[in-house]
Amino acid sequence: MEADKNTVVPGRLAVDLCGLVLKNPVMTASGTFGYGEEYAPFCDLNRLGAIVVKGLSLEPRAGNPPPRIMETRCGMLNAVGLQNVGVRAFIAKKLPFLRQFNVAVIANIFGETIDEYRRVTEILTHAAGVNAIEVNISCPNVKKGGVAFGAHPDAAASVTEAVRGETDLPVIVKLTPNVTDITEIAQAVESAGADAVSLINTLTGMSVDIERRRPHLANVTGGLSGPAVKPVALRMVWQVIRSVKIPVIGIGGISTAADALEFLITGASAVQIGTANFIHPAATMEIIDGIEDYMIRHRIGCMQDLLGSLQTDG
Amino acid sequence: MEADKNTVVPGRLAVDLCGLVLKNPVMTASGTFGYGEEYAPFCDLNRLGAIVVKGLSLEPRAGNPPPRIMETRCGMLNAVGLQNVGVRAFIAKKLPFLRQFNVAVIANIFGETIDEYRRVTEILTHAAGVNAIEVNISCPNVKKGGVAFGAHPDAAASVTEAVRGETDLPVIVKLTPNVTDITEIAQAVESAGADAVSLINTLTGMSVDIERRRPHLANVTGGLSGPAVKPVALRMVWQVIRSVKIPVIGIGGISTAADALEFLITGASAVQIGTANFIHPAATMEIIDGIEDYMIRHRIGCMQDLLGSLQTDG
Amino acid sequence: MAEKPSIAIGQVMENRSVAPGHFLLTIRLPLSFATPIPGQFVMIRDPDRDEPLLPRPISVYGFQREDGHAILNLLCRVAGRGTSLFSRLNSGSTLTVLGPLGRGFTIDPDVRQILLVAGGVGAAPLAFLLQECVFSKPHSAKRQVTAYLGAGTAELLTGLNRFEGFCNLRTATDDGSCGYHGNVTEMLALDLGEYDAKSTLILACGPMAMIRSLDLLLRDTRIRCQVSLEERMACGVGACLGCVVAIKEGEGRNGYRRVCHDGPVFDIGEIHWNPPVEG
Amino acid sequence: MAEKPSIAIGQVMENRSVAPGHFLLTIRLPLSFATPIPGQFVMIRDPDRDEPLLPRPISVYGFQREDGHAILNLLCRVAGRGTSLFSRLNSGSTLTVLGPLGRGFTIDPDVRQILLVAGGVGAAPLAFLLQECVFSKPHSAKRQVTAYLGAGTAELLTGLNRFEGFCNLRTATDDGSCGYHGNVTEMLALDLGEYDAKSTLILACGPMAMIRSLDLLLRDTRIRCQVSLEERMACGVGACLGCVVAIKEGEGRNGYRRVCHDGPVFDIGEIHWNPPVEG
Ligand SMILES: Cc1cc2nc3c(=O)[nH]c(=O)nc-3n(C[C@H](O)[C@H](O)[C@H](O)COP(=O)(O)OP(=O)(O)OC[C@H]3O[C@@H](n4cnc5c(N)ncnc54)[C@H](O)[C@@H]3O)c2cc1C
Ligand SMILES: Cc1cc2nc3c(=O)[nH]c(=O)nc-3n(C[C@H](O)[C@H](O)[C@H](O)COP(=O)(O)OP(=O)(O)OC[C@H]3O[C@@H](n4cnc5c(N)ncnc54)[C@H](O)[C@@H]3O)c2cc1C
Ligand SMILES: Cc1cc2nc3c(=O)[nH]c(=O)nc-3n(C[C@H](O)[C@H](O)[C@H](O)COP(=O)(O)O)c2cc1C
Ligand SMILES: Cc1cc2nc3c(=O)[nH]c(=O)nc-3n(C[C@H](O)[C@H](O)[C@H](O)COP(=O)(O)O)c2cc1C
Ligand code: FES
Ligand code: FES
Repeated sequence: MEADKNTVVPGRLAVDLCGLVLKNPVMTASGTFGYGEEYAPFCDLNRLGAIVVKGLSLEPRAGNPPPRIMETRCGMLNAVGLQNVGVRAFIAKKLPFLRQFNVAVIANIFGETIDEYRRVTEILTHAAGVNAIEVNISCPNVKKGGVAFGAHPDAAASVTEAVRGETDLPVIVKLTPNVTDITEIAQAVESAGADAVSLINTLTGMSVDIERRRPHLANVTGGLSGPAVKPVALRMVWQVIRSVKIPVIGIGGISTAADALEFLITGASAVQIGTANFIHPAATMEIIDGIEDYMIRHRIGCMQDLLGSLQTDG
Repeated sequence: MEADKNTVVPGRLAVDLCGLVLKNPVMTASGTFGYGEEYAPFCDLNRLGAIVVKGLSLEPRAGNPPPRIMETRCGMLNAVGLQNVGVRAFIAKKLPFLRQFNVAVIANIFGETIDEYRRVTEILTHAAGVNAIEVNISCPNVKKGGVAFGAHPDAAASVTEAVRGETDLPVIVKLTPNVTDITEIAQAVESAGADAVSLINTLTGMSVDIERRRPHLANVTGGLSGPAVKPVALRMVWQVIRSVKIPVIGIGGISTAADALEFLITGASAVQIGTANFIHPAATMEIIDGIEDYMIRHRIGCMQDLLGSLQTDG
Repeated sequence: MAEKPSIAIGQVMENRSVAPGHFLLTIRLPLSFATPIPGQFVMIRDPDRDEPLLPRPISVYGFQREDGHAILNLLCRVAGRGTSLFSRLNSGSTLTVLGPLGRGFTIDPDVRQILLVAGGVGAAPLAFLLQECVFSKPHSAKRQVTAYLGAGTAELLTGLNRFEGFCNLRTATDDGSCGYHGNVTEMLALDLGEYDAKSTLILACGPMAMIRSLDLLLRDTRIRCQVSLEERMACGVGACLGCVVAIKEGEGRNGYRRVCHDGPVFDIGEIHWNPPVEG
Repeated sequence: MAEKPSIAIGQVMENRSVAPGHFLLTIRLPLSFATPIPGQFVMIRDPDRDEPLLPRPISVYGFQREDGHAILNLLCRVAGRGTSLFSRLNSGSTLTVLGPLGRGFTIDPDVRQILLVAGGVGAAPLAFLLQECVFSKPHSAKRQVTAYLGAGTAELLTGLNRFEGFCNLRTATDDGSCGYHGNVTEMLALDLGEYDAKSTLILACGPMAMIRSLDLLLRDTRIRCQVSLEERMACGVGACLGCVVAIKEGEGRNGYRRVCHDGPVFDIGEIHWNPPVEG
């Protein structure tokens, strides 16, 4: 084991996430950290709690035509369209790089049919070096006419069951915020065997170029992420924490240690950093340091004493 | 009629909103412009398309305990809790002030029961000087355990029918964005007789004071508004425009003429300015001027040629 | 009577650090900017930035007209992100200034003795009040003014120079580094018996804990007391209903009043402490 | 070989307006900042602001090491809100600089004649290439360099001084105010026959319309051509997949490649124009 910064106070930042012991609760969010290698020049990957890789499908996907991204006030829209190398190329070409580091690797997966989710899970389970599966259920369910699996409790539960049946790895289900009642979906996937839930994925948004009178994105709509969405994400995390027993991973607009602490104090067991990596490539490093500084300043000896320590009246 | 700036090119900015002819498509959003008088020192109220007043209930309401507001990145949370003077005090004490101006007055209303909506509507319909009713269905439906009327198509339709049955004034139904499918709600209120829909109300959010480890708002959660939410609002406006035939009023994060133009080009018949009034009390004046400048620069002679002129591929 | 407020474009003439975490902004405004009443405040915002998004309320600390301009002084404490960004404004930069806003202090004609009670940067509106009393209104010279200023340390007794020589002055510091060793209300308590309840008026501004203990101290006296309250604000003009405090409305009824519009100055007896206004 | 990129804190030494809507930033960086290859870019951001939130990609226009620092020059055009805010940065202000990033131009050993073709601010990476050719690599003196620079008006022919005297120079303006009256590709077309296809390399940067017409012009020749492309970026390092262009992958297959990581320099023949990359 390397004598890295985290081991100065051994385990102060350590968290146990459904059996997966992480050095600290700070992970990278899927789609915002590539396959790790892109950020290796700027971050010490060994210091991360976990790396969640870009969403993987059974076959490689080309994704949407450009323009794919647009900045909005304190946020960004993306319509990458789940471009990825496919699960087999990931295992052959990307995983060996990640295995060099002492960091948990979480494979984010998606499919257009339940069977696709099942097969991607099967392949990943047999590949050494994947520590958990994160199931993205925000993508269109082709059978249900393109509505996201994550928008309906039954569909979300079916995907979860299928993945659960295929692997012994921890299964994290990633929820979409574009729903009336996220607790309903969280409870459905908990019952279906999810070990944890992570939220939020992006909020659907849109932006128009008034000079050309066209949408900024070729896809018209895209997913909103970044600091703008943090209040919505935190509210949903708070709601879900109070409605399920499995751990909740907080995602959405986290760009500073203070942001991460809001989620942890609210009761998230870990956090994922997404758009902030683009804004500042060493964001994760500063967030890890900042959480530790806060705990020292507030004399909090371990994560258990921090997590969920929010006080509300009544 | 005064020879104000708008009449230089007569009617260039005029819009017809379900029979209500407005000087221009720029209104103030409910709860962000008081009863008009608060902003009279900073704005020429005669220049506004319409003023939508703070939400009115049958009886006065005290609202939530403070703290009620918190700034977030490019946005704000509020949990005012619908404090208001009540519909009768509005008519007696606030409406006479507004009647002095040559501006359409839209009364925003809410209730905890359908009957309350009906009675507020009845009282307003008999008071001279109200030009339309905007029905806020984002407030908790006490009968359904506090879930918003606006979260379910049937409940939304029932409220709309009740209000519709009570008045000849144009009825605008204001939709909440905290739903899986806003087009479903929009279609339900259209069928129930709404003359127009306005959207979005605030997105539910939360924020935590990490030093005190308490929510920033006494109410824990609040409504997110301001520039941060604009992409979500525009996306929903776009969806609703394509699914109903009645006019759509765009609301959410509009703070410049360019923002307003995004909604108008997408097809909103008018826009409402909310949080931007707090940021800059003369925001509405600059937005009206900016829309006119844009139309002149792009040689667009009337609103009809601008509204809905968005081009998308296929 | 308060004059009509406006939105003005101000230019920072000077931004000077006056103590750790405290800075004094001098802003040049158009001459048309209305004359503030002591206790009134302005909402300031950097128009080129998204952060802070909402303007921040700051009490008027000084105001003069000079060379065809109005000159506004603001004494500020770095409390969070917004004030921290303001503390870094360079001279020459632009600020929008909305104001003057709110209801200031009111001094009844029968008042002979004014006690100014301030905690920390709460000295700002009281310094402005003193300036107005001393310089603008010759008649008020008949009134005795005594200031009780408290702060954490001697260094943090900002604005002292605006009191020294213009009134009787008592200082208190938590660490005893200047004047009374303890908080300002305790110091006032020692003197309170010396003042004639009927002709004395206390004007106070400071942290909620100070206001609370002042309320307890005065409960059994008949001394009039006006306090300037603080609450988070969005609009500053009474439109958003964001900045309310619980106020006793008589006949056992309570209600929320807007700090920005119905205040920030309230009679201390109006405040409804239970449930506490914050925390 | 490209050196390893880093995130550096830069200080603006000078920010000079060079033409209407065009400015030249001179940024002081730590000596450890890697030496960029011509055609590479940096991502810059004001760390004190939320706007622009994402860093913006700008090509390296000049780079030297001096007095224990690295000095970076960027030539920028105000295109929108982000570049507009950058244009107002004062000297002394801080910028984060991520880079050098991407794949720059590659000059094969058999190249004898280099033609630089630029539209507007596209001159920036080519000026840096010329600087490197002329000053850093004595051997390359054997190569002829001719620059074809186009812009709207004479005034907008920014960076001209970095070409004059260092290579053959042809200019074109849309309004005819300087050099050829018309666009730069038309001007190049007139000369193209004079160059030996086998030993000539065209390096181009400019608006998509220019690249497109260059592609049409070169289609029937065998002249090699590398172009620097632009696309909206978020990360700049290949992670977000936001900045893709459609590329022919051979055997009739096409795919998206990242401008930031696989480019920004591509062989012109690789670009898949149908469906068009933008608009
Ligand atoms: C009428 C009035 C007059 C004021 N006069 C002065 C003055 O002369 N000098 C001065 O330094 N400060 C004054 N304040 C306080 C000042 O407005 C706040 O410190 C400031 O708004 C904090 O903004 P921020 O972005 O730095 O902090 P934030 O990050 O927003 O908050 C930091 C802390 O300040 C508190 N806070 C935030 N907004 C307010 C607010 N409006 N009032 C009270 N506390 C708040 C928060 O609860 C938090 O604890 C006044 C406030 C009011 C209401
Ligand atoms: C590799 C690379 C090198 C570049 N080098 C330079 C340079 O040396 N000098 C220079 O002035 N500009 C350069 N650009 C373009 C510059 O990045 C954009 O003009 C800038 O990002 C626009 O930001 P904004 O906030 O001002 O405009 P926005 O408001 O974001 O957009 C304004 C306009 O610029 C376009 N735009 C936005 N981002 C980009 C982008 N990344 N690339 C192309 N167009 C964009 C938009 O589509 C829109 O039409 C380069 C771009 C790339 C990709
Ligand atoms: C460019 C981009 C690509 C993304 N790709 C994926 C993905 O492949 N799978 C997934 O589950 N989430 C994806 N996301 C969502 C993020 O993982 C994250 O949930 C979201 O961005 C909110 O977090 P943030 O505000 O910190 O970015 C992507 C987000 C962005 C911005
Ligand atoms: C302080 C505040 C009070 C509000 N009160 C009401 C209200 O009484 N009735 C209502 O329908 N909407 C109310 N809203 C919602 C706004 O009218 C508007 O829909 C929302 O703020 C989004 O627009 P914006 O981003 O421009 O502010 C309120 C919003 C704010 C910020
Ligand atoms: S700040 Fe808006 S009502 Fe006081
Ligand atoms: S900008 Fe992120 S992949 Fe190119």
